[in-house]
Amino acid sequence: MRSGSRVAAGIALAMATSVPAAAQSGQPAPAFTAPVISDTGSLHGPRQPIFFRHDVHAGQNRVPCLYCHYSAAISSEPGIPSVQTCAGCHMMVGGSTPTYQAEIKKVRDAWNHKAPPQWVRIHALPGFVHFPHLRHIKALGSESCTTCHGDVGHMVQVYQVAPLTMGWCISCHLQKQVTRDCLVCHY
Amino acid sequence: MTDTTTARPPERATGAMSYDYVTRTVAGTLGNPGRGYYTLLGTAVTLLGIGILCLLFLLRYGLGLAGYSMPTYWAVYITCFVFWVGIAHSGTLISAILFLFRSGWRTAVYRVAEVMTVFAVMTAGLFPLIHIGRQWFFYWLVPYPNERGLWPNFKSPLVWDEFAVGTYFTVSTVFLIMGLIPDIAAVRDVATGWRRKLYAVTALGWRGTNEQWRHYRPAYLYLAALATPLVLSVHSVVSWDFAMAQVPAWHETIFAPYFVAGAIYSGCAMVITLLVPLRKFFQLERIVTIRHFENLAKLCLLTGMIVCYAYCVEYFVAWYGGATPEREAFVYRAVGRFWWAGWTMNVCNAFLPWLLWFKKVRTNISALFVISIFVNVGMWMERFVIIAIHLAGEPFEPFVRAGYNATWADWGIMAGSFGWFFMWFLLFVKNFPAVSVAEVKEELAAPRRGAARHA
Amino acid sequence: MKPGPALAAIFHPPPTPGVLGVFGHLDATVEAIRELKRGHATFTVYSPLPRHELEEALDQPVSPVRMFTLVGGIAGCAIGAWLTLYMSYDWPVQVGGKTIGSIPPYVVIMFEMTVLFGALLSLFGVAFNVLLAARHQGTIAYDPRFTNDRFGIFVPAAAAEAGTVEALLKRCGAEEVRRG
Amino acid sequence: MSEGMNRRRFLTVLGATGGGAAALGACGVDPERSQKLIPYLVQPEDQVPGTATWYATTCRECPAGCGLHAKVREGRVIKLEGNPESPINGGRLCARGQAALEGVYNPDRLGDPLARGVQGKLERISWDDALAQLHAKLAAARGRIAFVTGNETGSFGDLVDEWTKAVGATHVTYEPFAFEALREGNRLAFGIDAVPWYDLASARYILSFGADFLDTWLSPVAYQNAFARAHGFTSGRDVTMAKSVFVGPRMFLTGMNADEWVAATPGTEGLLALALAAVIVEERLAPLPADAGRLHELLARHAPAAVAGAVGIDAPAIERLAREFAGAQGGVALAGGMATHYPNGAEIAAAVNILNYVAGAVGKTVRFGPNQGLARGTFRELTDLVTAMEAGKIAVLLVHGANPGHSLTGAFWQAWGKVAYKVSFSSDLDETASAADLVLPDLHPLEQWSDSRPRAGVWALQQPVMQPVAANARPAGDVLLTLAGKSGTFKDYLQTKWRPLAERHAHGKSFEEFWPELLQHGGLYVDVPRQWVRLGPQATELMREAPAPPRFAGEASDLVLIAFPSAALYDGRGANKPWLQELPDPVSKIAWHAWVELHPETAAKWSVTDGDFLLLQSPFGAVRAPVWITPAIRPDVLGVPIGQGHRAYGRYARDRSFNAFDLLPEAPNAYGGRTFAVRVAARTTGEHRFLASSEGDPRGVGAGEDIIKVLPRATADALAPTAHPFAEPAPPAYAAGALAGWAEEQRAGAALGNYAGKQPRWAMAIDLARCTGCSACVTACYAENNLPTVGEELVLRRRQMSWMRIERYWRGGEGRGAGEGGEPLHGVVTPMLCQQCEAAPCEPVCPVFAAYHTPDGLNGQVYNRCVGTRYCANNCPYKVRYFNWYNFAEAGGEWEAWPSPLDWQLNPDVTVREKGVMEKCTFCVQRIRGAQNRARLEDRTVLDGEIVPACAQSCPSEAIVFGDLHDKTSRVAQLAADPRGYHVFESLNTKPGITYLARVVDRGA
Repeated sequence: MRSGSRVAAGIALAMATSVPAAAQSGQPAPAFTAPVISDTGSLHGPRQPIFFRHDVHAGQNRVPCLYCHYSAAISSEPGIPSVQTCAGCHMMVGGSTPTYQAEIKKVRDAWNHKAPPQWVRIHALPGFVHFPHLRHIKALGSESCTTCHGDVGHMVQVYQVAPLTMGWCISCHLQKQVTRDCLVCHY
Repeated sequence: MTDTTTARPPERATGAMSYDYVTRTVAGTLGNPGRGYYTLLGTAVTLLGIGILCLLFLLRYGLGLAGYSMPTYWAVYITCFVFWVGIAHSGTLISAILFLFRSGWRTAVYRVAEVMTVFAVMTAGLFPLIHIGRQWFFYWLVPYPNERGLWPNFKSPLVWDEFAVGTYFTVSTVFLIMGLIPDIAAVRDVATGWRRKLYAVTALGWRGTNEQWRHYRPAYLYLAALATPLVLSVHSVVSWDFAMAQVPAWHETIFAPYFVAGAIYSGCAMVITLLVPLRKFFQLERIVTIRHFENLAKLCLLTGMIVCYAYCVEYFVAWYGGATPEREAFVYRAVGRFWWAGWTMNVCNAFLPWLLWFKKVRTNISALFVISIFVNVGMWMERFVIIAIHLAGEPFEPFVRAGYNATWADWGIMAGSFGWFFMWFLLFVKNFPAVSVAEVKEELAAPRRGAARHA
Repeated sequence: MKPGPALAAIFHPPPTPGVLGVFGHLDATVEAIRELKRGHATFTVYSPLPRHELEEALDQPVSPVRMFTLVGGIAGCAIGAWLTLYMSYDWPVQVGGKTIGSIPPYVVIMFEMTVLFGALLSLFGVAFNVLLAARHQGTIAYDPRFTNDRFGIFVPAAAAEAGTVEALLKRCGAEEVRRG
Repeated sequence: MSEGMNRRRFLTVLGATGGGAAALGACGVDPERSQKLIPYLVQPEDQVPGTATWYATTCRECPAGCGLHAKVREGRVIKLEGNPESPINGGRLCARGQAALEGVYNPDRLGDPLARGVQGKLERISWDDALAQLHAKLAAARGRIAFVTGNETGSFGDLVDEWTKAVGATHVTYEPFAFEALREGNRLAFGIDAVPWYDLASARYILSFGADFLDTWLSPVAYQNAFARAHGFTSGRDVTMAKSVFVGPRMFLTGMNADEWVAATPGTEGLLALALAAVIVEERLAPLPADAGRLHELLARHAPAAVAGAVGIDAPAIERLAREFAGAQGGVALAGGMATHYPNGAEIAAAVNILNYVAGAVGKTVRFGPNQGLARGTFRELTDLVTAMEAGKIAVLLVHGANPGHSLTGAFWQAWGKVAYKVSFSSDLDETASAADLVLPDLHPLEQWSDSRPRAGVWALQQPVMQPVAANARPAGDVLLTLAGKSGTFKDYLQTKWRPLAERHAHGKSFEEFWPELLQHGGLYVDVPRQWVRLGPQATELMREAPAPPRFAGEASDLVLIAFPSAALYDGRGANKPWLQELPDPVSKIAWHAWVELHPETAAKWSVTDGDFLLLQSPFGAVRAPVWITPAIRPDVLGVPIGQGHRAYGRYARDRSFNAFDLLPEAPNAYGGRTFAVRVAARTTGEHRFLASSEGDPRGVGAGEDIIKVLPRATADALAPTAHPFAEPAPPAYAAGALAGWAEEQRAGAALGNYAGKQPRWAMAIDLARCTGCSACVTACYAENNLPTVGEELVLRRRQMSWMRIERYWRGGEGRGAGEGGEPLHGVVTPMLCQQCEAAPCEPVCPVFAAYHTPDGLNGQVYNRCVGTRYCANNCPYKVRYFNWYNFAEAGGEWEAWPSPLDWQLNPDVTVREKGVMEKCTFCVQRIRGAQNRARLEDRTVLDGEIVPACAQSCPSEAIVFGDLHDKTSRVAQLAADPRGYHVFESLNTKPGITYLARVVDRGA
């Protein structure tokens, strides 16, 4: 809770400072501008080896989720984007601010030294639960990731929003009037 | 303890007992345990320790440590469960049913029987928890509101079991406590020291006022009235664990009455087993007399005959019914690999009770004691045969027929259960009146003017 | 341990003045009761065991405990029915091709619940009524022998008429009479 | 559910293929939160996380060379299935083939090169040092080098040849079962040294002289499939069901599935064949070939009357067989297995050829042309090599793909000592490798490039389907190329070999275009012109002096011991794979141990029972073997399986039971093959051991009449399409109405929530006329559903977890489990798995709904809800529920089933069950869900046949059909309505989802 509220405060602050800056520079302000983070220590969620900003990629630059997590739509597993995927862009995109550049350098190093980063897992189901991503995206649409993963596009650092408990799954299945058969997920 | 409670009244030990004699004799059973008592208690606790040790191994490594093997998925643990539930039955029978029948002789023995009941159910209740594969999830059988929105399956005889045994434990405990209150009050008024305080609390302020008796009596009656169908239902439900299954030699309509009779049979036997030494150590010869033993023996005889009949019917139906698997199952019981178990059960439960037709035997304490032991063994064996042996001799699927060998894990935990039971029992009899004071007095002639005064 | 004032109020009502007679004989007690019933409204009889003679002599109204038992039983049965049926239909799961809410197996549960709640409420009934009784009796004299081999009668009486009561009890054959 | 072993683990090890980061051990109750996710560095474009990729390659577990489809998830091969395009196995795969996975992931696999150190121990060594060392030795030993390989029919063989030629070495091909007798027999009869292709599928009468083609002979999967097509019964088809007869001293799996077992005296099969030929010629039962006249008088010498005594079959029976055989128009006679392992094996093979010839089978069902790829390597070559070694003529010996140290236990080892420098390419420390001076671990066939030519016209390609598990191992091909000083890898060499081939068949495509196609199809398959053959002069010789019954080595007694390849372990190469060790032998049902088979009479004579040890002594050695009493063997014959008794070869194989090779002669016989029959003296030892059998206890298992129904051919033919002979008698009129009403009520009351609406009813049909009991399905189930192997001790306690159980009962004859009198002895088999009952007894008794009925008619088992009361298992009349007595997934635990890296094979789509829960078959529900997901993605419904459970997929005889019973057009629905259809224990009214189709037996007239 506490750190959460502080994040909110931080975001608000950052918006206040950044938006006018955007306004001055002629072009229309983007729908959402990722905040500038001064104190990463106080961010919600686990710290990742590379400070990857979903809010920058998915939020500000409107990169669709399925661009990187492409297999979520066609497979049961979403997989983790390969370093190549990152490098693909970041060989050119160097980052606007020194902090960005520092992080992007990590990506390039990972690519050059063939040492993929070890991301900290956030969303995990126990092994006896099978969650076919493809069916859910098929049913709810490619924008529906937020239903379970929260509004990642506005998260500075990703953290778990939904409890991902069985009761939580069931409530949605009931509401959407889809099956509650045990062997749909447990086998 | 001080002398006041233990001092025997000076009067002659013959002739009619006085109220005072009863009070003091019963009070005399409490306190100052001797070396013998501690040895017994020690043994019980040791056994319990062994059981707990085995259980810890079981929890760590899994049920594989026990002797199970496909298709024998149930064995010693469930046998013990049924055995102990069975033991529990005579208690409520004697205290409730005989109470309704107004048979006075029960007053001297029903407390022991009831105590036995409560602790036996306590013991029995442990086994279903021990025998399941993931003991740490036992509470999933209980209908409690949970995040997943799941409920237990009320069609499963195991859930019936859980309700039946749970109810039985609660009700028999309530019944025991009800009976105890006036007696605790009685010993309270003759006790001193810390016991006096203990009884003062546990007597719940009983003084035997007309108001108290006025509410107490009917309540006791209703409890008896409720407990009577309960006692019959509980073992029926237990028997349905088997009768509801398709396994030949389980799937029998006779099971409910057969099991209830068997339960009472084993219960009475156990009462005798416990009462004989108890009477001796506590010098209750005048309160618990041969007459009481003979009546218990008669109960044994009756139920024993029913059990004997049930055995015959089982075999008859197996033959007459013409279902091959059923037939095979009973051939297997008689001459199969576990014939010894089958015959132990037949001899102990079906043949021995015939001795009880003779008054000589019924009135011979030591004879009764021996017989009661045999019946206990026999009844355990009966459950073992029904459960383990008939599963091992799976008649439907010849290809998986297998043997069964119990292991240290089975015996250890079984021994533990005996330790657990006797520990509680021993603790109880030394600290609370093991014989009803008030009700025994009801059997005595009330002192009247004109009548000779005692003391 | 120190009981709170409220508890103290329940368990230790203010002492009631009166006369306590100790009887060694049942018939004497019965006679005394008969005598008392003519004059005195309320008095308390102690006995170490329930005796029908005493009950007849006192002929008190039937205890309300049976109502508790009845209500408990019915409630239990209802709870059993609700438990089984509601839970079956809340998340319908089919087993063995049987009806979701099939009554026969549920009867067992209903029965057990009937007995359980019946018993528990009876117990509660006794406790409740006895406590109530004790409450309006107030704290009265008692003798440890009453749970052993003596009967006793306590008649609440102000100092004024205490004498007459004493006489009455003595006349009926009380072994000893004292004021409490 | 110990997450350590489930699909999560795969996500964590993704990196291992890309970034090279090691897998993080993840065990315990809920390691998820603390887990790290390691992405690929470069995502292989053909891999989608969570979706399997399939690669076509070739099986190398035996010389049959079946085509494979390897299922790869997240860079791990997790399942092997047959390649439907392969003309060999047509999409099917045997148990041994599927167990190749446990070769890849074997915990005892070698990672690094080893060399004998100073104190004579094998020690790790770098590749450079190893190769340098080898170079030196080879240079020194020029001309005195020998290279022993297994049956290499492809480019690797060529490479070895080239290399050996270059360095003046000898190349010896050694397979313990090299079918020398067949080749010699064909040379004798037709003057052609090859093994033909037998067209069983179109045969109308299959007469097998010892050839256990369902089991280990030549190409088991191919022949079993063909056998099922020919011998399977289809109601209503006019020409249906070829009769099958098996001749041999022991009833092999093939004998159990034959309609008739002819227990001829060992070694007289040839006589019998000639006698049959004689009758055919005598009575002109078949359009005789031109030169038949010449045969007439020759064959007359072997008239039934003349040979009856020796063969031990009375003359009329022989004549009957002959008439049936010829009368069938298009029978095939096979010589193989035991019949070709006698000293006179070649003659027998030749005699059978003659029979085929006079019956006009040659060229029809016996096809030369598409010959088996076994054209080289005889036992004699090896024994010659051994002599050379003994004589010190060999300085350096290289061994690849063979383990002579196990199959040759006497002279070979002395000779071995005489060789200065021994090099092994084995990737496991088998007997030979562990005694070598240098071990250069090869990659597993599934990890490297290669090819093979299992049959003329079939060029099977072999490609790596995953990164090597043993990262530091090197393909033997590459090593050989470096030794030869050639540049490039073996893949390049392979391609150069394929270029000319491609040019011929590419139809104008460039090699670069054609190569990927080849990889997709798993190779190149072309038709081969058949080769016409005539009876050669030697055949006449053969017929002139009758092939006398053989004299078996050893005079100790009149008991002949036959040693035969184990169905699961073959020649012993399967012994290090727990799946195969735990797979009950199709005939004996014994796992984890070898045994000696005794006829009940013999057993009674010696008063021994199952498990008593016998000391068997042959002139060549002695073993102690536990007895297994079976009626399916001649009283004067003892049988022992080959394959156990390893002295090395990893934890699963080492010091297990006895090695049957110890009893066998090590000198080649007349035709240069090895003799697998010898006289033995048997002595009781008083020792006893329980045999880990999946069969019931000594009480006797009966004949399983309620479980396996058998129809005589005539009855089956007569069945009307609408008949239902096995249906339970309908309820009486007065009850019918009530019952119908009740059932209706139940259905109404049960249809609620999920259960309302149209649902499929998944069901299965198992045709017992096709099922042979080969047990391929069992291993398939192990592989697909993460079934733990529990080890011998627990199998003895009957705690094996095999969801699919093949039941085998003896019927007829005398001896144990003797069935209905008069009938000849025969074995019947059936797969027993969860019947997915509609009114399942197991469901209502579960207190927590862990066992329940899914809307689509499955008998669901929710592992994570199960508390393990085991009531369901008690109440299941089929006894197909299995309990996790221990935590088989606990890493390092006493009962660990998947010591790393075996756990990498686990199917990520299936939960690994925890200790204390019940588990069972659910028709591979993960495959059902997978198909449904795919269908949903493509906005269509699931098609019939789209979902194939692992067992059905692997079944070589296509006996198992799966589908939706509600869809009346589905195959399963049609089969369920078949007159032969029945339900096991129908009287219990469980309404099973599995319909068995009664077996049909053709007892002849």
